[in-house]
Amino acid sequence: MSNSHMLRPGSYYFQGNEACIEGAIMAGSRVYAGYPITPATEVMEAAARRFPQVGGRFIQMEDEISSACLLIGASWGGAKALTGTSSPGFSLMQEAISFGIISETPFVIVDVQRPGPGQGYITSGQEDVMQARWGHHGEGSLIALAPSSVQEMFDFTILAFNYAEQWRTPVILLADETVGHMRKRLKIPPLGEINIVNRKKPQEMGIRPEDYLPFGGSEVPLMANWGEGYNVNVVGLVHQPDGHVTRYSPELDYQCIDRKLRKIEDNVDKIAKIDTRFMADIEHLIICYGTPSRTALEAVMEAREEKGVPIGYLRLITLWPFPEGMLRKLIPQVDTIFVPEMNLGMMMHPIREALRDKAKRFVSIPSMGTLHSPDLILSKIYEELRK
Amino acid sequence: MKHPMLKYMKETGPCGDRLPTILCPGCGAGQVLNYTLHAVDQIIKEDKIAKERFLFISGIGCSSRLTTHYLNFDSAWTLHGRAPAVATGALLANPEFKIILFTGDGDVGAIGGNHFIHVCRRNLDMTILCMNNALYGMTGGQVAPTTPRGDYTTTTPYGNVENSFVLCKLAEVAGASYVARWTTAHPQQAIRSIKHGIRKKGTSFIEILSQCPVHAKKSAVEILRSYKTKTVKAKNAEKGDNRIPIGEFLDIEQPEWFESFQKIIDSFASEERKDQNE
Amino acid sequence: MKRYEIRIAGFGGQGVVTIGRILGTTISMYEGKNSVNTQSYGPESRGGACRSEVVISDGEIFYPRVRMADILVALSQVALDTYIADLKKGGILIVDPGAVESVPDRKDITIFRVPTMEIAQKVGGVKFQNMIALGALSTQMDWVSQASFERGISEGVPSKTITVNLEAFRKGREYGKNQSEKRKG
Amino acid sequence: MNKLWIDERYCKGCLICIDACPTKAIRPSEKLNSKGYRLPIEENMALCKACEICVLMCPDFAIAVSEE
Repeated sequence: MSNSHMLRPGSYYFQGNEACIEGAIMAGSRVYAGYPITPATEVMEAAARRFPQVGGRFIQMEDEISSACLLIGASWGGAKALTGTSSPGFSLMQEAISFGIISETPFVIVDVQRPGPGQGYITSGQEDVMQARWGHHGEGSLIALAPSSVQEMFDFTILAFNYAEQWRTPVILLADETVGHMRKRLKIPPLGEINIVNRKKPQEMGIRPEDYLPFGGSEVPLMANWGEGYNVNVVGLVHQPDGHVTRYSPELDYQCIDRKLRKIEDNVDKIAKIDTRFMADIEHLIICYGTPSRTALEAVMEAREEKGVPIGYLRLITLWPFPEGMLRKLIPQVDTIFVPEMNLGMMMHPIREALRDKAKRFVSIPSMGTLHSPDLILSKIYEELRK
Repeated sequence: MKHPMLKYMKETGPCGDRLPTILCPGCGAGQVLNYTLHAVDQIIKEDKIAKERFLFISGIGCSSRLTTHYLNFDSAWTLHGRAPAVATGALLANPEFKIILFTGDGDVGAIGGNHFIHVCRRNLDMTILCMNNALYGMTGGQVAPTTPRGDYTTTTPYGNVENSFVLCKLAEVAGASYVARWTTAHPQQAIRSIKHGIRKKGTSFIEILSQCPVHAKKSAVEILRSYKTKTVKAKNAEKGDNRIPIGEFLDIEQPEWFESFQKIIDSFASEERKDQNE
Repeated sequence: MKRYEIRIAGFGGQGVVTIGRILGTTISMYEGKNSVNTQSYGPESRGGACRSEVVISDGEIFYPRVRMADILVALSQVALDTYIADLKKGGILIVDPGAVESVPDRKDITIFRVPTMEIAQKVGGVKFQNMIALGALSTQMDWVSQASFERGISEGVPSKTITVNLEAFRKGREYGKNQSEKRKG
Repeated sequence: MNKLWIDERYCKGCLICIDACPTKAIRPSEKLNSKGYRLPIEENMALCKACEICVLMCPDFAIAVSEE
């Protein structure tokens, strides 16, 4: 898999959007499909330049609908595939995500978020955090990760592919314009030091085609690629574990969809990642994710150093599945929980639901269309603490 | 003893019997499946192509139901109109696939129209079989982009005021390599065209006028007979002939997407071999 | 160095984003310090407001954008008017007098007037304006070697244009040096 | 004489096979099956030339002919 066009280990000064594609290549992705949209265009341009160099295929599709649907065919065709887009394009991909959930198809969508609704603007936003989880029609869950640095655009793209393969699910990388366009030193480790997960296949388990269950048999079913003699019928209708679309019954529907939800939600402790700092003896806490975490950390450090505010820092790396149990374990009884988001308080909903008895006050700190400045967060903290 | 094409179908599976098909009595889609399997059977024998290389993909609609769980091939029954996009993905992952798309006139002419013309434009190597019944069958007989002007359907209760698409012409101008039209009453010709389409490098579009006895309120036999009288071989059609032209309309050689893209990949691979030798 | 902040602003097409990228590369790759480069621009490829920022530190950089700039390079009147208030007391302002008619009256900053467009035209055309600006800017960052800058430029421009970009950079640097020395003298 | 085979599980009584048969070797049954379909039955299999047009045109994979 290694070839001379893969990046050699070392340091590079890269944009987040470019780092994402290098991560995809390292993870073994060799199919990219997309449609140009600001501020995600550099993801696509990097793929156009880099994928053929490493033996991969790149295609500019006619829209985001087909870009995302293409991933379904590419994935069952045996490839690790991804597309990159920004919020308006992400809306168009919900149909494919929904199909990806029911057909348990691994693929990765990078959403370099911009503000909305409508065309919104081309700056930075986090207004798709709910859409990522709830935008698709129907039940079922998926995984969404929120990077906040150029290094994480690389690392989390690899993690996204690993999760997609391990849990047989679409994975969304919820980036934003700031981290997408940010340039910073990126460290590329040797390929041998990168953990790469591939799908588990029935061949490896000695399962014959006639006994193979593409949608059952274990919590995360084994996945045979097309072309391997397993005669897989991929379907989007409620189905039996073998892909057989039988007469509908509510019991069948429940069994079919419930497992697809549970394989993600019941394993939240294995999937979710959280970063914490300054958690000892705190009276207040900032809960953040994505690029605003950078501002939040700066603000927390300044508030502690300059005014001695006992405030802690908790960053959600995985937004979905939402790690309610982990949060409840990590977070002590506090006075105020601050949540800075580049939206009007979207993740505040699951946060408040999970921690309703853990804090007296929940304070949303919105910043629309642009990254919070430390002064915005600090002024909000000081204002609340004066109350 | 049983039907010779049942060897390519899953009569039963771990979760029970899969046949008969869901299709209504006399549905043309079943016939198209039969013709397609005959074509595939002949190609497997004549060209010594492994069965594993065939891949059937469909969208939504009656015709797309052919790909639910009946086929003992790799298949995908996907989203309405999106089969061309899913097939493009499969090809990008593995260009060795022999892809056959089952679509209908609504699937490929309306909701998936954009994907369809762009597959043709890219000349991607797949065979698109479009079963045209000139309406939406599965949802109960609504107007389709192929419904003739003036026709009455459940959503044109006062008559259709729109022009209709000629899908073969659309495929031609969009850039397909092989375009043909037959009806379900032309099994031998259809099989010949499907075989040619599968062998053709590039996009093949084969429209097959296919009966919906339920919504046409006529028997399958009646419609099949009318297909013989209402159509004319394109080359025999004279000016002013109102019959539907059938036959092969286009058969050209032109660069196909994958071959062209592979040259780019190969240029980097050879650069790398050079690097290693130095 | 705890935190050093540079903001370059102008309009699209002036090479503002390129200056930021080259500056960031130079600092991070050849000077062993950390730097984060961010940018913002309008939807138009040419003519819209455009901004590029570089934050430099020996330590980890969290907030990636400029809070109060140490240096502001303003290549348009709008850019100057928008960002002059966020220039630190004791900060440095570099403006092109050909693009900026009125410079705010601030006694607490040092102002350098560099005719970037005029010099660029003598080198190879107005499109090298950004390298003149980078050259002038480089003289205010005496803790970065000229060699590092020139490596950053050689890495950051199309290979066919390295020579002329370097020439433009050196012309800008020369002009900047002369101005600084005049001021000292 | 050639033998006709009809899979009663699959046949939906569309009668396309009967109309397609060039020698009129088969005809519809008088009796309806449990689903209300008239299935094809032998009329005179001596006329059957095993051309298999019925096999080819069957939408439901329900008919087969064996040559004796």
